[in-house]
Amino acid sequence: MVDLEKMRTIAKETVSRDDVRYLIGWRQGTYGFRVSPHFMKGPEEAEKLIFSPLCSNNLATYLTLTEKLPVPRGEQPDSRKIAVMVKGCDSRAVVQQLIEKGIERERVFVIGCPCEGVLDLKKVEEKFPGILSPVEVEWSGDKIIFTLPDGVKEVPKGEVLAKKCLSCRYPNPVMSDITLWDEVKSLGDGNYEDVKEMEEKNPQEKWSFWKDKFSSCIRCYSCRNVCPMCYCEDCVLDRLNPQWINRSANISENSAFQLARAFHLAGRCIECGECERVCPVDIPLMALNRKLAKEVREQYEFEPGLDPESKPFQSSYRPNDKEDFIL
Amino acid sequence: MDSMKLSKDKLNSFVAILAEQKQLYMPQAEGETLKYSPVNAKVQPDLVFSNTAVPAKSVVFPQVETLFRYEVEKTDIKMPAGEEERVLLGVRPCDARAMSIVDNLFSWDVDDPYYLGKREKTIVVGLACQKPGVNCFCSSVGGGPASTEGLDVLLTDLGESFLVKPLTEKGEKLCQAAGEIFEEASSDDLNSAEKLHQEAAALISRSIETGGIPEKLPGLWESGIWKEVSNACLGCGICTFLCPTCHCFDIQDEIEGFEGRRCRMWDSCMFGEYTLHTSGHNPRPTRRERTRNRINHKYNYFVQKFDVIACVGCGRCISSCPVNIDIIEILQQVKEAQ
Amino acid sequence: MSEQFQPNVVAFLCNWCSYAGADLAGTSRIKYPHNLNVIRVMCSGRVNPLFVINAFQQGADGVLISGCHPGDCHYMEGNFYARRRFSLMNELLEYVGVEPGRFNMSWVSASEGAKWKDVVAGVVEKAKEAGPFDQFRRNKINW
Amino acid sequence: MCDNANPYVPYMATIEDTWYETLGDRCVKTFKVTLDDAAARDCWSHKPGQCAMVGLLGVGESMFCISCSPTEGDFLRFSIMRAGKNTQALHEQEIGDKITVRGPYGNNFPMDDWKGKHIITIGGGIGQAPLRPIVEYVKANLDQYAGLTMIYGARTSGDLCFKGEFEDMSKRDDLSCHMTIDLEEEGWNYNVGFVPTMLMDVNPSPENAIAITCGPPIMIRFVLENLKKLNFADEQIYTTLENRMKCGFGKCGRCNVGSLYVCKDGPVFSYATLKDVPEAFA
Repeated sequence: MVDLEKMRTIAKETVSRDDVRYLIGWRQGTYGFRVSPHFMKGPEEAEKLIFSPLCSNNLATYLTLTEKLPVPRGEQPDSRKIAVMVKGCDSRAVVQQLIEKGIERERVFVIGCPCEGVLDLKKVEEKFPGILSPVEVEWSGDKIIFTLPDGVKEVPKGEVLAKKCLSCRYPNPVMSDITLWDEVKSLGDGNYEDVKEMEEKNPQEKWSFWKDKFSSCIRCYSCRNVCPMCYCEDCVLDRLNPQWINRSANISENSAFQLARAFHLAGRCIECGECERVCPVDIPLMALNRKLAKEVREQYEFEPGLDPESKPFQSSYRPNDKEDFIL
Repeated sequence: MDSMKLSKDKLNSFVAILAEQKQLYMPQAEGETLKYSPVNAKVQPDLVFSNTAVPAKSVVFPQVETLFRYEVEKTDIKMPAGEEERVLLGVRPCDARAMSIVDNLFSWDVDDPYYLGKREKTIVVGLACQKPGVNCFCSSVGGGPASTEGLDVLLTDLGESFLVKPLTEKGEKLCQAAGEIFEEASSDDLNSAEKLHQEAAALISRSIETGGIPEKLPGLWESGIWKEVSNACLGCGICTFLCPTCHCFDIQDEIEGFEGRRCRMWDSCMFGEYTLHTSGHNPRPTRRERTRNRINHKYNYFVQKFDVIACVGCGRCISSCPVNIDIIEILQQVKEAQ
Repeated sequence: MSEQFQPNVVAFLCNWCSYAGADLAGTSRIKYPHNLNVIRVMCSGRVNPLFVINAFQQGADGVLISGCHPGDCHYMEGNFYARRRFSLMNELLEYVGVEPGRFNMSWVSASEGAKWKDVVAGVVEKAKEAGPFDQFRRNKINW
Repeated sequence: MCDNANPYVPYMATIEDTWYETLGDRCVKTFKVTLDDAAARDCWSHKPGQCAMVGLLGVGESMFCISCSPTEGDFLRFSIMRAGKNTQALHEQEIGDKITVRGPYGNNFPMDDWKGKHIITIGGGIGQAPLRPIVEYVKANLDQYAGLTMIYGARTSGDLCFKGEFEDMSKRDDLSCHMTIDLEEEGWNYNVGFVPTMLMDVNPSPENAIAITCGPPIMIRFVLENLKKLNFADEQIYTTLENRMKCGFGKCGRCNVGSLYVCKDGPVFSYATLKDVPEAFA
């Protein structure tokens, strides 16, 4: 069960430690069902922290997103830890960053929050439109309880939960320095029914589906920036020399961008679904990521973001990897 | 020219008349995304929506636009074909107002032939807003749900019919061309339109008193609020690409076989690469400086240059931000900061 | 089209095996289709997935990556990485609607001139069958 | 640009002459170009301090300062350091090749207002390029100015641009010319030391003088400090800024420092203007 009191107490303790720079958690957003990442600097901010089915942001992103400015001459780099609150999926992002040496273990303090699934805001805001005042939302068994301005509403989980959560196998952090409450049962079996359905279509059907989706891309790169695994300092999309993908937004360049983005996550995507959540034009990005995740899992029995000691998928191999497609 | 009335069952024929005369642009769903796209006379008009995801600026300032073409290793420069006459139907007053704000920039000092060329040949038929979204705050920045700035014709949905109000010469001509399908509007119609406008204005639930903000911003340059409000920022381009007044662009060359073009495309001040020097030096190295620039550009620099806030309060940047960075909240903090 | 469609196939050949194999096919006067644009790379492991995407963007109707047989890599393990990478690439391309057979990978050693001929013939045949690639070709969109 | 011309469409220009100023990884090559179109040549008039967009069709364009004074003749000079995609491609061009030029953009050094004053240029590395037009302009009208002092430095003697010109100038007794390099070098007969230090050694009088500085940001910072120590007023100090630019005439939005567009309101600013612009020295 979510215990906000305990969460705030631990947050206070953590952020007061000498070796912790700040803590990244969630806070109530500015309106309606929105939640915002909160960067907590001192214990007095503990009351702002929340944990609810609205906390979909994957905070592990900020571990690699924060710009590293050059340290002024004569000063020491700040080597204190960054404390971060993680759900099950987010913890896999942290592990994968550790596998890739994107972050150092001794620079992070991981606070685990077992999670019973987060909401799909699009579904929620469609169900309860036009709500401005902040709403409290809680888990209650297989229901979600909304405390709306005009009363309390119970909604079955299946109606409002994010798609990724309905088949989630890792609701509990796979790695943490401290776990805030009891582990929860996993919601799904991690099936790939949706992927299989797409696989069965013929090339024309597949392309007409993706053509539609790719052509609406406006290249805001939100999917790239929100991804905890997208942290190359020099991204191929920003490079001019060589310029593999033109800046123009059209079906050709957008497809190239989306394929490159998805492929870059092959064997790395931990299926937190953030890319799909943030997309302002509703491209089903997870369908691409999940296709690759499925192949990696089924053909190579590999899952990213579970064992910090494992080797990255694409920089390892087995001599007997499948090669039936090779001529 | 006086206001007229268009019965809703004649909307289809109105659309057909417009589409025959000029290239008609209307909000169309591309997947689940509403944006302005060219349509033909047979389109079934659907004007019931709060606002499009992509603003109407995309018609006069497209995401990608060819500046000129050339052949590789040759020196002749070929200009793109001239602009077609266009009509935009269903534009919300905030988007139209944004166009008139951006006009300032593109006609400042040097005229921008591409933007102004499109703008001059575009007739904007607006539809007064009756269902403001949760994050609309147009009335705080000088607009309103029935603002007419930037519009050539304003439609108001009266239920069974539209009240059609031509506002400019261009708009009058357009209405005259479709003259026969209109009915005369009674004073009752005018009154009920006025009442609907007021009701819509009352529905706007968010607001901010913007007076004093432009004057206050310069003093907050080194303030801690910029770090505070940009902590959660992802540095993506949603807020700027979907902003109806954001007008910054990049210019690039593209080559296809032996043909090439120089084109411009939307760019975002939230991208690190936007200001990056070739030397590797970046005058705006972190999201803090970029956020500060974005707010200052809209609420300070633009005001200094053109005496108008470069924000129309459409609320898109608030609704679409993946991490709930809320421009009203930032402005509130600016007001409260010492 | 009165004439039969002649596809444009881009082939990335590893310097040590497949390029030598293609060379051998040439010096042995083995006839094979001429629709191939060969790009020599040092190792099949050097081929960046973006090369493949870009080849399709710039007008390839088919792509072939060819390297040493597993275990024979001049750099010990380059082709093992390539195998993993492009097996997934193949899946991804098919998933978005690129016809099966447009993207190919083969192992051809320096002594397999005859196999090279068969591989090329097969790849060109498949590309012919699939027809011109136009899914995300650049093609001066909105110029 | 000619009136009524599309401001995005460049003029074609031919490279008349080209030579290397410095060698190495980030070498500087100077291009002397003339516009192909006679009408374009007629409407082109630039002043010291202005910039132009130089590029190649199929590659792109970047903003460079025009490094010659209009008093030198009916041509343009650009001194370009090889750094990115565009400059690499430009460096590959030879005599007779075509490049594109549009401009001139920005404001200029107020050479007329400075008449009768002592002009002091303080440059570092490639930062001498925008100062060179001043030097040439004053040299051509030496009777109208009270004098010309040049301080120019680079890391090594190999990094000094326009070295031949400086050597010639240092032989003249109507000009005061000071060259310096950061570290001692064999065969180097001029000064050794950083530019800001050199400035203190030269110790120019602020009376009836104008100091213009351009160079790496760190140098500018110390030069400004030292000029203040030498009692130069803010209005007597000028510098020229450069930012990433795309259009050159205040539309694309990226070159702003505070509310000023470098391409329109600049690139030449007096320190009196800039000291209140928070982003100027970022």
